Amino acid sequence: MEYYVVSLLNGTIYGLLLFMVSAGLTLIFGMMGVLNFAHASFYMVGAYLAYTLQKLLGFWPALVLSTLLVGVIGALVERYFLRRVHKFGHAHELLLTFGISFIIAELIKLIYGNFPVDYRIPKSLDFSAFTIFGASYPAYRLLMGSIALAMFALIYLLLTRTRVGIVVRSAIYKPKMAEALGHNVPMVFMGVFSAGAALAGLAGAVAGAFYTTNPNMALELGIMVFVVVVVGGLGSLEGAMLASLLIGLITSYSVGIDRSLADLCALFGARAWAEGVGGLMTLKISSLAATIPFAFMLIILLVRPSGLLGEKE
Amino acid sequence: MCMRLENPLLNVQDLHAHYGKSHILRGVEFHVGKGEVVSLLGRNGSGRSTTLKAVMGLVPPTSGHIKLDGCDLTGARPYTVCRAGIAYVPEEREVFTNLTVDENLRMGEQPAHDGESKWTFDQMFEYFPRLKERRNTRAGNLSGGEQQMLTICRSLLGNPKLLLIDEPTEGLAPKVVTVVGEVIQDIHQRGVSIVLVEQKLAIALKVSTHVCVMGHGQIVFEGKPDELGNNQELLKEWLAV
Amino acid sequence: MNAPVLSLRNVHKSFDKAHIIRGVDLDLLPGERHAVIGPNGAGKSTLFHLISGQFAPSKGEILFDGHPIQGQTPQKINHLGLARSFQITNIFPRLTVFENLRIAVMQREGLQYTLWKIINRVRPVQEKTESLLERVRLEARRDTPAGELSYSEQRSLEIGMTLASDPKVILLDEPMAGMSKEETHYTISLIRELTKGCSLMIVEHDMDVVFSISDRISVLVYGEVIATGTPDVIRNDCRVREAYLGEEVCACA
Amino acid sequence: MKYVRYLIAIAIILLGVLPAVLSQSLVNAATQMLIAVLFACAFNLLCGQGGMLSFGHAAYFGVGAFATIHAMGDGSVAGLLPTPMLPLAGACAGILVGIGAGWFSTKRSGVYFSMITLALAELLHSLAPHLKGMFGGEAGISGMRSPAWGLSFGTSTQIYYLTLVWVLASLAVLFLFTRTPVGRLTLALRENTHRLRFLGYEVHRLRVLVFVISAMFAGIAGSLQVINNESANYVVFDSHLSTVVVLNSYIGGVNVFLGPALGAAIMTFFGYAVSDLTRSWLLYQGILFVFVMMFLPSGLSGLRQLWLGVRRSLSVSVLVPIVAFSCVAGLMLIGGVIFSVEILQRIFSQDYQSLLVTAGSAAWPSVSLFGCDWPPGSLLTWIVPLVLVIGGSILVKVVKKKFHTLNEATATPDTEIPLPCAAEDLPDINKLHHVERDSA
Repeated sequence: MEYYVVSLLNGTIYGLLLFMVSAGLTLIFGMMGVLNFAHASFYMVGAYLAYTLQKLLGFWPALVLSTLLVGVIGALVERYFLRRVHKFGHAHELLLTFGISFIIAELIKLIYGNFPVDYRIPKSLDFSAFTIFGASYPAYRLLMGSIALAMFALIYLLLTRTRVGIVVRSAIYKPKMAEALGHNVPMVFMGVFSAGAALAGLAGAVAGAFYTTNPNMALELGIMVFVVVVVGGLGSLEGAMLASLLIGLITSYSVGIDRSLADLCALFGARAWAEGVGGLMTLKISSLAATIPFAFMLIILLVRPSGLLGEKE
Repeated sequence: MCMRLENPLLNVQDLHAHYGKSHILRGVEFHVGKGEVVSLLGRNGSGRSTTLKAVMGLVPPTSGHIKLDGCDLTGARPYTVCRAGIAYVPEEREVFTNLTVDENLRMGEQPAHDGESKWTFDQMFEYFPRLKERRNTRAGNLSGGEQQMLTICRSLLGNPKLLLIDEPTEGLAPKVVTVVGEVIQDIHQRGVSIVLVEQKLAIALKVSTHVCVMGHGQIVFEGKPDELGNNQELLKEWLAV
Repeated sequence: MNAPVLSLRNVHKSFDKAHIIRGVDLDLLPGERHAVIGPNGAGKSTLFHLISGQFAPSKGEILFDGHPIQGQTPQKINHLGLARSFQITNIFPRLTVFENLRIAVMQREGLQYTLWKIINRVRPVQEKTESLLERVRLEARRDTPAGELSYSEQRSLEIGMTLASDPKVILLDEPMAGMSKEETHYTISLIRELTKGCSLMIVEHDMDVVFSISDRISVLVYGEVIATGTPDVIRNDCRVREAYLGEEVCACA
Repeated sequence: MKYVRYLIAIAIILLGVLPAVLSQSLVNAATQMLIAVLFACAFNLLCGQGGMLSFGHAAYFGVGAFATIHAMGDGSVAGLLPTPMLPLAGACAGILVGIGAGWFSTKRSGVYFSMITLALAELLHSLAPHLKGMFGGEAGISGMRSPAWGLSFGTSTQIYYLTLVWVLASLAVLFLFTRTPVGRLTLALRENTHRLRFLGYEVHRLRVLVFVISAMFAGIAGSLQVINNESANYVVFDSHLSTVVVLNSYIGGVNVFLGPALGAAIMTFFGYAVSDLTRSWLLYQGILFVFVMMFLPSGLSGLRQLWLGVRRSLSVSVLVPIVAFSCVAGLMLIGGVIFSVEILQRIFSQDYQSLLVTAGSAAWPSVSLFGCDWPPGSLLTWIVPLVLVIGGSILVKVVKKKFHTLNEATATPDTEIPLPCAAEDLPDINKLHHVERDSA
């Protein structure tokens, strides 16, 4: 019971975090057809900026400032890099963002070194929120969850209740028509790109303190975000939410399962054979936690190639 | 071609446009005066829709000039063209299927050029009571005719000086076709100039003050509707009637 | 009467709520040139997509040589001997003209997975490609990337690719759209010449073309065939005039 | 094209006599370059020719490597294959894994394909350390080359020749592949899969086939790496390798058969040559890549095309000053970038940072770079790169303008730059072509 409840909590919070990063990616893809490879790099930049700034300003101001700064970086990338290669096609744009993500990672290594930095939760936030089944549950996790939820609520309200939101939603599917109705769509693109980057930056600033802040964090999360997007269906915000939560939960539950395929074979009386085979058969699910989302993605690809909520091809 | 007007509202001169390698517009010239309804007629592939798109900035012209009220709009981005006072009703209708009727209308709102808004939400709903009933439905769930009305309303809310309408009756039931024809006439009476691309000759002749026939990317005839209606040869050669 | 080579029986197609094709019956006889005309939005392109396997019909049967083909993949239908061209030019833009045609030819020669032959040395393919190149009158443009051809040349190339597999039935979707008058004349003669011996179904808006090229014409309006017949019959059919003019020209049921 | 043949013959002879004139470590570097060349060409079969951009090609390189280490034996256990034949093990592993991975990833195209290849590679990367038997865990597996066919394979020269033979043979096969029916269809896959379907081809099967062949040659490259190192570690699955092959191929240019080879050779050589001088080589590689993507979409090998195009319309006497100015501008920019990166790298280095701590509040100590001392607090230090970069940019603008006016004067039409792997853009282009088309 304890395991289920705690895993549910952890998984949901991790899923929400994934969503914070994938939301921007999905929106940008829907609008511009650009799969921004550097999106997860913004997550990393957010973490490092917050780490640097919190030493000078304290935790909360650093959180805000780093989010804003990452948003500015996003806007610059869109304006001065992406827009210029637009004429060469989407593959080219993808490659360019790929190169930018590479440069960002190398710059981080150059400035902060090729190892994790000591970015920690501030003392004032490092307490337990409640005890559950005798174990204390860190308040910071809840904080991360609530920031993600607040973000989600904010995006949702922004998109559904404001005129800007309407323009963004229409431009996702029909950018040309939106522009023909007098809306400065290139500007909207830049805004969404920047906001998406800022969101990823905020996620990084918040999560970096809890998990680790190292030069590989962009790649690790980036790949997971891609899995989210493939599973959810590219361009679908709802799909991204669903897939994020699913993958968050799957990851968090699989960490605690100490069983292997051999145990499954035991049901058919084939344990001895399975153990003889070894390798994958005797590997515990818990040690495969990092792998399972990928397997999940392959299954989705088999049964629903366009993703859970993606449009049918 | 005779100069009909001293100061046309829209003036298109020697307009050329390409899609990739194919030369679609080969020197289109026409103008629209204040309070006129000009129909562009012609067969499929003659460049009518492309002309509208080029005026709207959706297709970049390779050469030529587009002027609205003397202000040069050649090669301008679509939002600039719209803000200058041209609204566009595309052939594919392009309603935002994921938005509600209300949200679709709000997408079209633009401040009027002379300060006072000629078209309001209420007026639209008065015009098409059907839309009011369905204002919170997703536009994707509307019928073809309703979508067409929505598109027209959406563009009117931008308070345009000039309205470009591409094939408004396409794929609509005959009854609705008649309604759309009446709406166009009504809009015209309220002082909006119109460029209409229409396949159904009868409607085009009925609502327009001037007609232009296009063929192979050029204007091959310009004149009054009845001049065209009586010219069997023209009709046969360029309109396949 | 010969048995039709292609026949549609009560074919329907709906996209979500839109009922685009509402019960089409159509026969294509061996060796005939059959035009499908109709106002915009009547569903002519959709009809071609249904026949060629791009979409599956919601209801009804499509028989090719007496065998049902509805809902099969495009490549399967192509294997049976039905080839189509596209309204939107659909070629391999960065490959040369020769290469474009050769790729179309290779399929018929069964070289789809061949890794052990140098293509330049496969005589039948080379010869067929050369002759095809000649037939579509593009010899002079042999080594030009297809994307750099003029529009009408691209259309010629596209028709050539359609012919490469020696199909029994050819579907041409608006081959003259966007052409100048001279180009149109040129393409008409080309199509006449090239489609000898096979059945042709063509969608076209240029009535000169339609009336000069076709043996029979079908008129499609709101997803239904309202008339089929020889050009003369169609020309004098009042329902057809009504559909085109948008008003009641004559009193008819 | 005769002279190309001579060039290739000369290149092969040069490669043949190389070990006689080079030092031991340079021979090693040459071996590395050859491996990188083969890997890049294998990658480009899929990407440049087939239009399928893979971000996870290290996976097939890696399985080739591990298959080889298992087939190699470790001195106590005899190998399965004689040393010169070991790459066959890599090829087989590449084929087997390629079939599985290819079948999955080619189900989707465009960016989805890229994401799936990335995820598949990451799957292997995350799985590998847990499968000790197969991948040796954190420590990896080591083996030992056994003598065969009267050769000891103990010296780096012998390994060089072994690698050379395999790489040249593979490149020859890859080149011949482009002349086969499937080779031609590969290009068609990149151009327009939609049309291919309507010509009666099974697109998915073709894609898998191309994927498998590409994986096979990547496996051979991995194999050669293992023969050279006598060990394999799961780190080979790291995304770094996949990234580098993309970077190298595009820097070289994916539109020309040997473009990626050029890129891989140059980049590997520079990586080797400057690894003692700077720790920021990867950063330069990334900057170069982005630069190429922005301003030279067809890569370094595209320069030749550009030159030929320009030569046709402009005379040499006009071109010489332009080229000269471009070179100066380029050098200034490169100088500016290198200066900035290097000085930043030194300031942020751990040594310097700890120096700062000990120095306390005193002024920041100078940094030595290019034989001079540069005080970080001084304006002069920062003016140098600023002047270089701004000066270079202005020069670039001037040259561009001059070039433009010259071009206009001779009135040649703008040559369109071909898109790399733009197959998936087709739906969009189609959308644009809605010229008065039937709705529905």
